[in-house]
Amino acid sequence: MQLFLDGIFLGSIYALFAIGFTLVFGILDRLNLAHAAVFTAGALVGIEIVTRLGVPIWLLIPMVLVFGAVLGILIERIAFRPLAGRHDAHFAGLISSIAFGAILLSLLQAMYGADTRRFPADIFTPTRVEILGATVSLLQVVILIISVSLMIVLTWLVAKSKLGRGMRTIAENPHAAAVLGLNVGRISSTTFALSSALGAVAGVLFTLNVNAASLGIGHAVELKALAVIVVGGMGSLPGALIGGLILGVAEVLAVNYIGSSWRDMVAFGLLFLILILRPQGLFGARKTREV
Amino acid sequence: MTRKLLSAAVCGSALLLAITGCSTATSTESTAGGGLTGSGTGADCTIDSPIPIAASFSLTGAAAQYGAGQKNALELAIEDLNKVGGVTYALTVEDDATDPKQAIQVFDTFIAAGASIIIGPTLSNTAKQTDPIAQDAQVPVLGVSNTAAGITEIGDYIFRDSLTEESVIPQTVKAAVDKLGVKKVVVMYSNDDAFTESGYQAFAAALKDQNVEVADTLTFSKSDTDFRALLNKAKQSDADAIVVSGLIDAAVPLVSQAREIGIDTPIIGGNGFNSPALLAGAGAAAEGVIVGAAWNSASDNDQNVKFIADYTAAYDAAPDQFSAQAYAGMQIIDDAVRSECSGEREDIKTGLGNVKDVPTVLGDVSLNENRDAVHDALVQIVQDGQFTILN
Amino acid sequence: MSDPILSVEGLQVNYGRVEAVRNVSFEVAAGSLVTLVGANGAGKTSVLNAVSGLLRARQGVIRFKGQDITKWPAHRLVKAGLVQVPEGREILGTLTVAENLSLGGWHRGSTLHKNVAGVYERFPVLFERRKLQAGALSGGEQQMLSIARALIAEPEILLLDEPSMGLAPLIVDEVFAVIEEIRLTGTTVVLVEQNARRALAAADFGYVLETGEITHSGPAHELLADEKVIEAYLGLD
Amino acid sequence: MLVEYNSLITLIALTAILAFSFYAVLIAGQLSLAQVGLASLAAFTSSLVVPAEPLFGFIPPLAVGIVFGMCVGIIAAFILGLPVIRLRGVFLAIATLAFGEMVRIFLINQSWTNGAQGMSFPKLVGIEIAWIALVVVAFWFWRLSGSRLGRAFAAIREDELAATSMGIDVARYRMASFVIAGAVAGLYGVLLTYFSRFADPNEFSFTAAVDGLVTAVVGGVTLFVGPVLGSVFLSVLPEVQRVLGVDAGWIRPTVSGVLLLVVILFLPGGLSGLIPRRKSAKRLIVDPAARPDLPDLPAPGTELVRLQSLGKSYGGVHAVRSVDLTVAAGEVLGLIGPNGAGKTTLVNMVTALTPPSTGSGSVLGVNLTDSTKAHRLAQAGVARTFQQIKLFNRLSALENVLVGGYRITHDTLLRRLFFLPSARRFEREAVAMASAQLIRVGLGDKAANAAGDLSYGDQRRLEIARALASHPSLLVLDEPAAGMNHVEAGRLSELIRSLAADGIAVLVIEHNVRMMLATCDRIMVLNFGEVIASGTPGEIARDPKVLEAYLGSSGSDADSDAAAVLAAEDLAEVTAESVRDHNRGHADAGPDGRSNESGATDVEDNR
Repeated sequence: MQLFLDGIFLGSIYALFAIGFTLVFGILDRLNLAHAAVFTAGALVGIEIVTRLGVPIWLLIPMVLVFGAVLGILIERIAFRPLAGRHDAHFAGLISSIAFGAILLSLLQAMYGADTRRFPADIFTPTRVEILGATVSLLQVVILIISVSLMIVLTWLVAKSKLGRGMRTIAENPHAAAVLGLNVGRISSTTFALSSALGAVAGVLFTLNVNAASLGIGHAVELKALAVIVVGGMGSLPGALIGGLILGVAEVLAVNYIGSSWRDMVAFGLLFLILILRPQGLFGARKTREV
Repeated sequence: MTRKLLSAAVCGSALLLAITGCSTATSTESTAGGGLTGSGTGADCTIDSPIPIAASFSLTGAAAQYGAGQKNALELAIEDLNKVGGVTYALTVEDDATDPKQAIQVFDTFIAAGASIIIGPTLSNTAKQTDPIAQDAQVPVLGVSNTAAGITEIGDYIFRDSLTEESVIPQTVKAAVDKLGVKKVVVMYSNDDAFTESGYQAFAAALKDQNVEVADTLTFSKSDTDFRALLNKAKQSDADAIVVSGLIDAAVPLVSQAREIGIDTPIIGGNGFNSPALLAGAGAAAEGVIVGAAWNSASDNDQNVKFIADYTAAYDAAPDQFSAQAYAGMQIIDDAVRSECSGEREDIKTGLGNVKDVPTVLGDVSLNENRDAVHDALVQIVQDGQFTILN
Repeated sequence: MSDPILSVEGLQVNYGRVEAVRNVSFEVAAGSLVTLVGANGAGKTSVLNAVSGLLRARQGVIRFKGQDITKWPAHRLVKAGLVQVPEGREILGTLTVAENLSLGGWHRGSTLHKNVAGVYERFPVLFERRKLQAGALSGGEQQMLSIARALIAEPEILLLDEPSMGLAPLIVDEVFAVIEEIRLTGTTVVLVEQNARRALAAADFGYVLETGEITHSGPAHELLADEKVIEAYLGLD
Repeated sequence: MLVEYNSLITLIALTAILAFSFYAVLIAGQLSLAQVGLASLAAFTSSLVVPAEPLFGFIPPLAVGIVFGMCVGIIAAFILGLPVIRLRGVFLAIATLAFGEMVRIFLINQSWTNGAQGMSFPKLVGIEIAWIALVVVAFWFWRLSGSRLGRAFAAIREDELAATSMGIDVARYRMASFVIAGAVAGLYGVLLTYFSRFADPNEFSFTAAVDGLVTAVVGGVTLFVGPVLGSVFLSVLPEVQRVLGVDAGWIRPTVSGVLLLVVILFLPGGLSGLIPRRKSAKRLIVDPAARPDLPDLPAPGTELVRLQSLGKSYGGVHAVRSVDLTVAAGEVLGLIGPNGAGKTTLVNMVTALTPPSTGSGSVLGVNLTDSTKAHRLAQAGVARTFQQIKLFNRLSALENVLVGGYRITHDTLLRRLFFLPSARRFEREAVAMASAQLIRVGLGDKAANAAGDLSYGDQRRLEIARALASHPSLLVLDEPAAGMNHVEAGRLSELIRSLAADGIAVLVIEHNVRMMLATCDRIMVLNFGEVIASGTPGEIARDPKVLEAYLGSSGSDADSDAAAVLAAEDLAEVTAESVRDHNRGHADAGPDGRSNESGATDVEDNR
């Protein structure tokens, strides 16, 4: 049971990152590799806010959400929008978002230095709870709850809200969306803003959970999150959650039964197998894209 | 058109080859002019020209957090030493961006620019690529943070003041066994980092020597931050202690999470754990962590007290072992320069070979015949939020 | 002609280095039905897309109700009452009919329900199929959906791009009947068609495009009667 | 004093070689991130075989290492390629990325590599060897770019479906580009480690792969010097900043990031886009003597296509049901019918783009089955055009037609590498053949224009020229007159007749009924997937069922002969008006291919 719960909690972190990631990937069909930098920025800026202003955690989350949203809009404006209409937009967006992420990280280093930073020890009292004979921390439970509720809220948002309808319209046919009077630019921006807001909050929660934030944390999770969104299903929000949990449990099982040195092999092996064993069409109706 | 381009490219590269081929012959001979030798010895030594000191650290990229502290400490050291008088140093610090390829270029630049000695680079694996270049060009190198095996074996120009894990860890393990009666341990280390892996090997050897049973060996990645799964597995082994070879990035979350899930046994760490960040980051969870280290922040050595005060004043952060070793490195170089009273490469090399009991922030340091540092290692235990000496 | 609701002056549109439209000027009087006819590739759609803000005009001025709208984005124009029924219908196949229709009312939150109800009344077949995925409709139904969707946006001027494309002649009749109805409600219509004969028969005024330029214009019935125009530029006989 | 840049210059060459490894896959339209994984496999395994002393006393150890490393790269790329080659785009990138990480984790866990502590290697590579290797690699890619293989890669990159229908075995060539990239990656791995004297598996990480990709993209993949330019730019950048006195630290990566962003956003073709694009290197060769000797076409009247009760259904919907059809050499067979009647599905089956669900068929002696590949049929002598024009938009008109000649031209890469005279002769032949086709369709003066820049009608003609360049026995034209005015359509009609006179069998779909009546020997009318009429143009024009299909009116009233005749007279008129309307107006939608998104073609829908 402990194993299983450990896996679930580990996976919920992956899922948290992946949900924001897959929102842009799945809906706008763009792979935003600056997402890892946003994750890091959310963590570091969150620490800064708490250290400077001493705000409590429940106030921090909305502040970081706003910060992440602003970053998302910048990413869309700077790294993606200028590429609109280019035949290699997918591919160029990959590179331009890498560049954007690199710039963001070096600016973060300029502001906060390269040292690992942490939240002040008293921001979230570690409480341990016994569930079904296993020990878990309250924070982990909170993160799991946040992941699940974000997934539900977002799924609802995409499926039912006007914004979500706009997103799906753009995903299916951006040209038709423009004809219908949808402000394609604004909806794209909003999607990026949502995605990055989630990414930034994920960074804060992640940092709270492991008590360490350095410039490299986003990078470490990024590859796993890629695995998660492929395993869970490209662009599917519930898939991102389930994929995250599967991966988390698989890794924990790998640690216990295969050997911890091969743990990361599990993530990539799983990713590789899924890609090979299931024709890419199964992940969605999306056609192949030119890269 | 393409044909022309190609022939241009071929000619261009041929030209390039010719030029570099020629210049190799005339290269690398000496440092600028002859103004680097002076008169007198030791404290009386006077050298007119400033001695060019070059340092290559990882200021950006994955190892930036170590490089930044090294640079700060080195600049502080140069400032302090230049105040003494007689000998002045001109420091150039370059960034290798945690990329060995960059470091190679940085070393080339330093060698060509006439640096008397090169300090660095930050990472051992980078050093294995850069130090041979300096060795070939007969430029002395002082590593201040390279702890992996095989660094000084690269050649007779390669020195280091950083204690290897082999020289620290056996003392740590011995102290833990003697004082705490540890009999059975779980070993954890990150297996994708040269430093921590060699630390692990030292631990494994030392544990064997002390007849300590290793119940389990677990590995993680240096970028990992969530260790709960591993720790839960470790917990099942019911060991007396957990031995960890990891960097400080891993140390803080690992220690915090171990306590969180209810592991109350001592945690024994290597050099990587020796950082004020452990106390600041893990807080109460750090209690009972045992760290074998080359440097103790709590040491009452005058130089060390002053160093910590100055560093904290200058950079608004407490120094860590990396900073201390960088500072000490410059003190050792100063000793070598003054003993020969020369800033020439050969003389510095000779001087470094004779370093014996030089007082530094690390304590009295000597360099042995293998050009490795010899000084007392300390075994510390965290008590009441402080590193205190165990042995 | 009274003050035109829409006027285009000296329009030029490029695709990369290719000039798709050169120096095109035309006017549309309020309440009229104006058609742009021409062969495939003549640049009709490019003109329409430039007007509706989907394409950037390289040169020229476009005015709608007296305002210079040349640089307005599409969504602003839709809000202002200039709505396009795109070529190829562009319905959203994975969305339901009802969802497609509500997308048409993107900028008409308050009147959306009324408008949808009105559209269902006019197109009962859409009401029947409102819960179906739009992709499952027949070609004619899809075209009706596309037009209905545009009507929900409350257009003052409706731009129709090849509404008869790919439809059987009987269905084409229905489409033209709907266009006639729309026009009777006072909505101005700009109709782009390859089916010149049908379009000219329905229109008040016509412009003939060939390779990106307007070569003929005049009252529709005159153009229709001008066999030379038809023969030389439309390839019909 | 260049000596201080000795390593820099060497590393420029090595980085460029890595970038060439990415270039090798990018030119075939693939994105692989496995390259550094392949490089590290090659590098570490080479340490197991590289001898300390020259082998047999004269083979230098490095040569052993290079050959071995390249072989490892090739084998590993091939094994990796087997499962992943059918993935596309981002999926391929992610799968190969996973492979690269798996290699890294594997090597770290091996004791013979010393894991993370890394291995030492003797220093065997210096500036000379690095640059010689780069020159060889660059030379190879330069010679590749104009060869038949290079053109095949470009065709796959631009449009796989069109490439297949040209007889290019897409799967095989994608694998070829993968394997070439593997060889270059292996070379890079070996050269790098024997230059830097030390390596640990972490050096070959995801970050390194991204760096390599960025180098290739910054340099651009339109010209073979791209990787070199990218490498120079990115390697020199830190050095320039150092010389300019930019502070070490965060500013440098910021500046580099900004510059990278600027290049990506404002130089779509990468740095090599700054080099003035060669005006299509080749001119037309009009000398008939230069054309190759071609095999004779089948004798007129030979039956080339025979379909028996061929049908296709998609999930219960019958697109085509039970069609019998024959086409003979020298004959023009027309297919007409309302939109959605199944015409395109039928020709897709004839060209093996769509496997039939029922019935049997044989085309040029090849049986149509589930496993019949379109490129096999194309190699047998079937060429086609598409309803949605599928040109290689970024290639010139002449280059498009040269790709079309794939079937009948010789592979020239090896000959080009050694500048053999036969390479020039073969190229002259190919160009002469292509020139003749371009001139035949009336595009002789537009040979150097990029296909995407041509007008709609010209694009249609270019597609026909490209199809003709393969010297086909059977030519399939899907709506060739769409977007043409009646004068142009008339010329097209003459062209089709003259092709038939040459002995080519032509199967043509067209909505311009008037033109069809004038052009075809026989016409088949399809409606709802069924043949409702078949016969000579005269018979078709009088068939009441045809009338019904087009007018959609109930047939009962048209029973009387008088009505039928009347209606038939109207037929051409009405159909010419109404039916032609569903040509999508490609040029109207813009030559950038936007209409590809808005209106999927039958072909795409069917696959």
